Amino acid sequence: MGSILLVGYPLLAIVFCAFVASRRRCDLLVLLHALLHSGLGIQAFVQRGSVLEMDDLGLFMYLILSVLYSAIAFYRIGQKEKISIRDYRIHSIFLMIFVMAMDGATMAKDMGLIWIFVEATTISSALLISYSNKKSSLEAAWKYLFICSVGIALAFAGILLLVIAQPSNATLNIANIDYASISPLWLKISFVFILIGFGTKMGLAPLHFWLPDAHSEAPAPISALLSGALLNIALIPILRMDKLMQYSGLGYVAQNLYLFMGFLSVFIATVFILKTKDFKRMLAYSSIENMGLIMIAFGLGTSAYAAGYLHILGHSFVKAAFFLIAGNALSIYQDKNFENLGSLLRINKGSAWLWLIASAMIIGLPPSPLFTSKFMIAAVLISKGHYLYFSLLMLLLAVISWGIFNIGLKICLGESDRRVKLNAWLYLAPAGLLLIAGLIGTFLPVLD
Amino acid sequence: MINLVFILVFPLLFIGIIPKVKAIMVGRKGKPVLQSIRDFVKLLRKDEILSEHSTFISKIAPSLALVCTLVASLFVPFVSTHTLLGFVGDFILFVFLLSLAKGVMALAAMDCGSSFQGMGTSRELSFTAFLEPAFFLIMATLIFSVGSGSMAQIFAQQGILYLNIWDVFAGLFIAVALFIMLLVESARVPFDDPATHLELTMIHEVMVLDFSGFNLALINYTSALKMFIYSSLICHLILPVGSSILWYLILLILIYILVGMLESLVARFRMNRNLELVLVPLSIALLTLAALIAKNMGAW
Amino acid sequence: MLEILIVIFGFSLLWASVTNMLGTVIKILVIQGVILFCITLLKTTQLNWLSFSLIALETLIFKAILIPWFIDDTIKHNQIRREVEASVSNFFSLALMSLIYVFSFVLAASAPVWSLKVFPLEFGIAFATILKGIFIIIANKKLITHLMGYLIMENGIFLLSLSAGTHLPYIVSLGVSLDIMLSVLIAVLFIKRIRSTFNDADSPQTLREE
Amino acid sequence: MSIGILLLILTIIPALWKRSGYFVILWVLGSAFLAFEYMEVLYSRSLQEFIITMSPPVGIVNIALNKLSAFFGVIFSLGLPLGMFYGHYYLKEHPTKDLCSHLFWLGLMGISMHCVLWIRHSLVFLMFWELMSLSSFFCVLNSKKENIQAGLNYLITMQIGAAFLIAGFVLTYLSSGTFDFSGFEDMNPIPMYLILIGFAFKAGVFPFASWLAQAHPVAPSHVSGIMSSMLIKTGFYGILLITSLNRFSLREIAAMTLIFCVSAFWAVSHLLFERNLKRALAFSSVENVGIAGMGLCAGLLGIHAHMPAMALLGFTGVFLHLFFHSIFKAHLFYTSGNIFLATASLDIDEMGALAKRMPYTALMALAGIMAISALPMTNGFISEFTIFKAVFETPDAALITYILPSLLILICLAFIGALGMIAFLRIYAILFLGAPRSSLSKSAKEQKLGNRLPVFFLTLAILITGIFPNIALRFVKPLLRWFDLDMQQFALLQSLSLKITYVYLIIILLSALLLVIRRLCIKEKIGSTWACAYPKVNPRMQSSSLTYIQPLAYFLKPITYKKCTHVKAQSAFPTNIEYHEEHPDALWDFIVKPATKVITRFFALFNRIHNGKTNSYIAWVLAFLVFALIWVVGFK
Repeated sequence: MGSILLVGYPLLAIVFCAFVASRRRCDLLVLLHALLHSGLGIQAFVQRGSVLEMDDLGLFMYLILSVLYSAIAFYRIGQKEKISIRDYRIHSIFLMIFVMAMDGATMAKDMGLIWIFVEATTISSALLISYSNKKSSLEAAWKYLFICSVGIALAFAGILLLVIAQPSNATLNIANIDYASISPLWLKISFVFILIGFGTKMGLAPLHFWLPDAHSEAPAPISALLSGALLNIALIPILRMDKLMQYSGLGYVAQNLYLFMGFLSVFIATVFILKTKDFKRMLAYSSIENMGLIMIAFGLGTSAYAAGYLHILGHSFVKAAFFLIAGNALSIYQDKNFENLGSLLRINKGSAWLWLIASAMIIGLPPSPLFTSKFMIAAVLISKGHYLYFSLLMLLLAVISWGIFNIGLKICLGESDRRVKLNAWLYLAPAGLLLIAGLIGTFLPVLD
Repeated sequence: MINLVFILVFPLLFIGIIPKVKAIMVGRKGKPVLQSIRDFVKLLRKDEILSEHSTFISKIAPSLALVCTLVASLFVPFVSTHTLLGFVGDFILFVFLLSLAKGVMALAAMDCGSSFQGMGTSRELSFTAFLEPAFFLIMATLIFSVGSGSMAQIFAQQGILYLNIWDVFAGLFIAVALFIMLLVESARVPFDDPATHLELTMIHEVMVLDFSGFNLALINYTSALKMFIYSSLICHLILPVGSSILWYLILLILIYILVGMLESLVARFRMNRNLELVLVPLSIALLTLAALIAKNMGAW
Repeated sequence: MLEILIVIFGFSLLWASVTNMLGTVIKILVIQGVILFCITLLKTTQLNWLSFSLIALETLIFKAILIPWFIDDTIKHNQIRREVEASVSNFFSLALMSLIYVFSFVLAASAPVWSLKVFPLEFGIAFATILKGIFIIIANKKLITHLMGYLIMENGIFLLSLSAGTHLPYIVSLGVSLDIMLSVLIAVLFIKRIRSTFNDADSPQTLREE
Repeated sequence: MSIGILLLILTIIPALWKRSGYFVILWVLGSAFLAFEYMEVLYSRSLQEFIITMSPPVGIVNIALNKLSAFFGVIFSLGLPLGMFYGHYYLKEHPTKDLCSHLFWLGLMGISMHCVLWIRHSLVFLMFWELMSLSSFFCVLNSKKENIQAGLNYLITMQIGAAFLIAGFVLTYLSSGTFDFSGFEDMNPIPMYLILIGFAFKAGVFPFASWLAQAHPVAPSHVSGIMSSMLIKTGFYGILLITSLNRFSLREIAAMTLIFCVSAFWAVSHLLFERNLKRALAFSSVENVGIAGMGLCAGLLGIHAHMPAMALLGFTGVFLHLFFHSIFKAHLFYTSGNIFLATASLDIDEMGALAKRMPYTALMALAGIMAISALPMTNGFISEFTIFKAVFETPDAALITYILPSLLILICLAFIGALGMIAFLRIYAILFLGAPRSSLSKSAKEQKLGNRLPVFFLTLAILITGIFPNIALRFVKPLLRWFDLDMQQFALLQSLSLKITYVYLIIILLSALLLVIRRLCIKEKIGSTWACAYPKVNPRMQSSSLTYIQPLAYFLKPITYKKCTHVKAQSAFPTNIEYHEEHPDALWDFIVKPATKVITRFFALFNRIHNGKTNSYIAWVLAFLVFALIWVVGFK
């Protein structure tokens, strides 16, 4: 019943949105959708499986998505966009389709269904990115669409190979695949294809090239949703396949690949955080770095899964908040190259302090859950004896934190007498997210 | 208690011997031995002139320095080997009291804002940087060879047992080191010529250039007292245990005469050569300590 | 009959790696669409004739007719120069094509027990098409050739799903074709907008780490 | 204890409304409660414990106070309110733009310093440890653009230090099974070394101490005062925690002695040549940590060689030195703050004759300078006296292996003591005495009472604990019993300190007598400086900071790193001759800068892979696909 509601309402909302005149009503519709979304999520969390049929992993991602979506809905109310009502209407419609597609991906259990929904998210978000049809955002959208659809096509090839790998009654529902009779070779090949397919969607190292362009060109709420929720949604199929690989005894193959891609992503992120001049690209690279850390966590075997989930939770909240704050900064400065910015602390004290706190939390200083997850990753790394990897990782993270804080401080400090006032909503959404992340960081909820 | 009397009267008296010896060496008659005491009494009654830059420090520094040196000398065995104050490890307090006196004088010197005093203080302090560790090493050697205790016990009660050659070797070397320290501390010839008039070459004298009257008297008395302390330490080190006071006085005068002869025979060292020589007591002490440890280890 | 069709499909790939005219590439796409239509027809059995006939019809319409017409129309409209400026010479792409064939057939043959439904030939050709599609994208700078490489890859995947998919629930293959069509439509829309903002045919390269 | 913490947390409210007055009052109240709590734990009850259970990965977190943390707790709960009090007046004179955030971070730093002492669970301890570094980073930053470089260096050094700590704690967790500090009981060497290095980062030991010399000069004086007198102590608290729980082999003790000696020498060699007042004080913190470390090594040697006297004296020296150092270091930093407020510059060569214009500060600074150069009558001397006595206990033992390290300690301690004294006499002489060297020092005027009050309290503390050392000894006594060192040696030490008090009283009496005589029968006349009748003595002729130690520099040439720009005279009639000398931090120039250059250049190699062409991105996808396939299929 819940899923029908979840799909029904957006369709109705889209129809209304098409006719509604003012921008406020669009926001209202989006807000209603977000509240419904999170309401259902909480109810599903309270009585497991009653409202929405999804397993724990799906519910976990669903809850993150609903929190982010409501934050973004509030943020949009505060935003003053100088674009025509027609574009704004299209933008809201596609936003709702985008969220609906992501809900579908969390609910689907059959790999084929997940594939379709992830493909749907790519298409709907491509249009959202090219929203301010500047030259660069159009190009970013095209690259995003093209590379992701190539990746998704490879993923589909992987799913087909999965079917081939099962001699008897082949089924795509991970739960009821019989592990004994599956042929290891085909399973390995299909896993590689699926990992690469959804890896491009998730922005892991060698396949990440679209991510900095897409996230830095997209408007603030969209890039927050992209990096906060979409990257996790792309992780769902990989985790489902990972469970399959564990049971069929090929876990070590998957873990080696995860570790390789994880370390490569953290390395690439370090290279480009030091180089980039644009603070939104810096945020995109730090998403790549955190996705790399998550993959390292999953690559270290079952003991580090808790760290992986905690890292996903922490990263999506803090990163989404950071993107919204970057949006505020962009609306103040209208220029992304951080070298000729400065003295945000004087211009707008609120967003400056939000910026500094968010950058402190993103590099994993105590209030944020990333600290505990980094500690656990380090613990498992050392317990497995990879001392070299541990020291390498710590060095890379230190360099990244230098880069992030260097940019943050260059933007925030300095003297200027320009004063800019921003709408209250613009602070509420990121501050709320950071608060949730802080609470999670201190009280560390029990993760299954 | 006799020590106290000894401290108050004798330092200025013995200081008079040195110019007398220098004069005789050259064939002159020299000023009378009691002249320094007369100067001291004359200065006590004179008024003082203070520079307009001077602060409260130049008022209190000379008296504080004198008092510190006086109290430090209470630890040292002079005529009688029982000192007024004394506890195990009191030589640490002794050294630090002397460095307090020197420190306060260094500050007071810089107080009148002329460049001479700065030059003098910098040289004086660079000496102390090497004398303090030297003194601690000397004490370590003595404690190692003789056993720990208060300064009185170490220098007076134990002294050198002439029958054991190792004690003689250690004792004599330490005596030489102490003698060099005496020369440096009281600004005698090889390091600093008290009789020179060229401020650029002075070390101790130029620090006190700006003091006059009562303070100058105190300063002269302090430097005389310091020299007296060191010479008494040397005497007690050389004299075997339990020798009579007469021997002690003769040895004391002998040391002063030696200093006087040294002043007339040896020329001053160049300024940076000076600093290299200040390292000599440190190296002697280190050498003897190493030899004693090696002996203990049964190397020989 | 099935094998002959697949071999022709293989030849069309070889032909694609040799041509340097955009027009011929479109012709190849049409031929591949027709072959796929015939394969789906051949594979329909009584059990699932309804779903497969629907898919066959749909492949015919989209793959053989609609998309090539669309691309042809965009080429005419935006005066893109006719040739395929491949960054590598034809000989090299042909050599690479044969290498891809070798690689895919080794992979197909290396599967230990062949009790599965997939014939090595079908899997080999499908896998080669996928790699060939990606290679075409890499080799060329022009936007249109990127799209065509993508379509060839889609055909390869569709062939793979056909060969594996006899038991596949038809919903997925339907979904496949639908998705492909949708993405191509969006891509073509994009090309129109990109054409209007960027005036040259090459894919834009402004976003880079200077 | 909870009331105390509650009050401290409540201080955030006045902080956010910029009421620094109420902020300080609440801080004083909270610290009073805490001090009472710490005293109670120190003197009566052994452990004060309660448990917080957290979710599985963290497990049971027990919060407990042992005597060691209570000792440091007392120092914090006395020092922090004083620092806040001084900060309140300092910020009134020298306001920063956003006061509320500064006060918030200051409060957070204080709270996390207290919490670090209680937590007995390594993960939560690490959390508060990082929180402390973060809040002190923001305090040091003080939202000024020129502080970015120093702040960033500070943050990254703390990150690397935390990485060492993480490695160490994880290894102990693996070997002992629990996150609890009880796991630190005689743990195997590698984790112990890692944790010690991690703590050494914060304590400011040689190779990792260059952040200290950069962070302190830029931070506002009350922050640098709090940091150098108390924050560094948390690092040393960690080191003491580890040493109290495990036994060390002789080689380890010798290595620690060497490190502490080198660290003290490195610090003194910089301290001698330093022109910036606060940088000099930062270096002297490193030197004093080195001295405390030497005392620690003497104590450890005593335990290892079963010489109870040496062990007791060594550890008494350490605790006394830490306690006294936090007093006189805070005193000196607040004085430098006052000087900065008066003359708006920290370069000592621009000062001079401040004693005339700021008589009270000069008098109190004299006490501080005497304390830090360990001259008698002040508390600095007592701790150094105890450490010296500990070292002099060794000669009775025959074994050479014990004599060598103690000899090393003796020589280093003596040298460093002497050089330290010279350095601080130089600073005092050039700052306060002589003629004013620049217009800044001419226009200096005495600070208001608020600024001088904390300095006055600290001077009082210096003199009282200096002249009556028994007070401090009684404060340290329960801690020594906790370290189970024998107590009748302690009784000997107490009688000794009584004798020292008598000596001081005699000195005071005699000098008072002498001064009274002088006052009565001597008339003073003020004339111009004699200086051998040279008429026009202008202030520039006075010896500057570098000429003051030029003869000594002749000796220290091999170990000092000097950068000088020298424009020689080109022609017979030279137009401009210029000589500029500076003594940067050798450690930073030769190790850290080249390392960062190599890292950035290595990363720059990979810049071109993101070249904007779509087909190159797809090429990466294909390459990775082929690579993964070969890798997966390759390995059977």
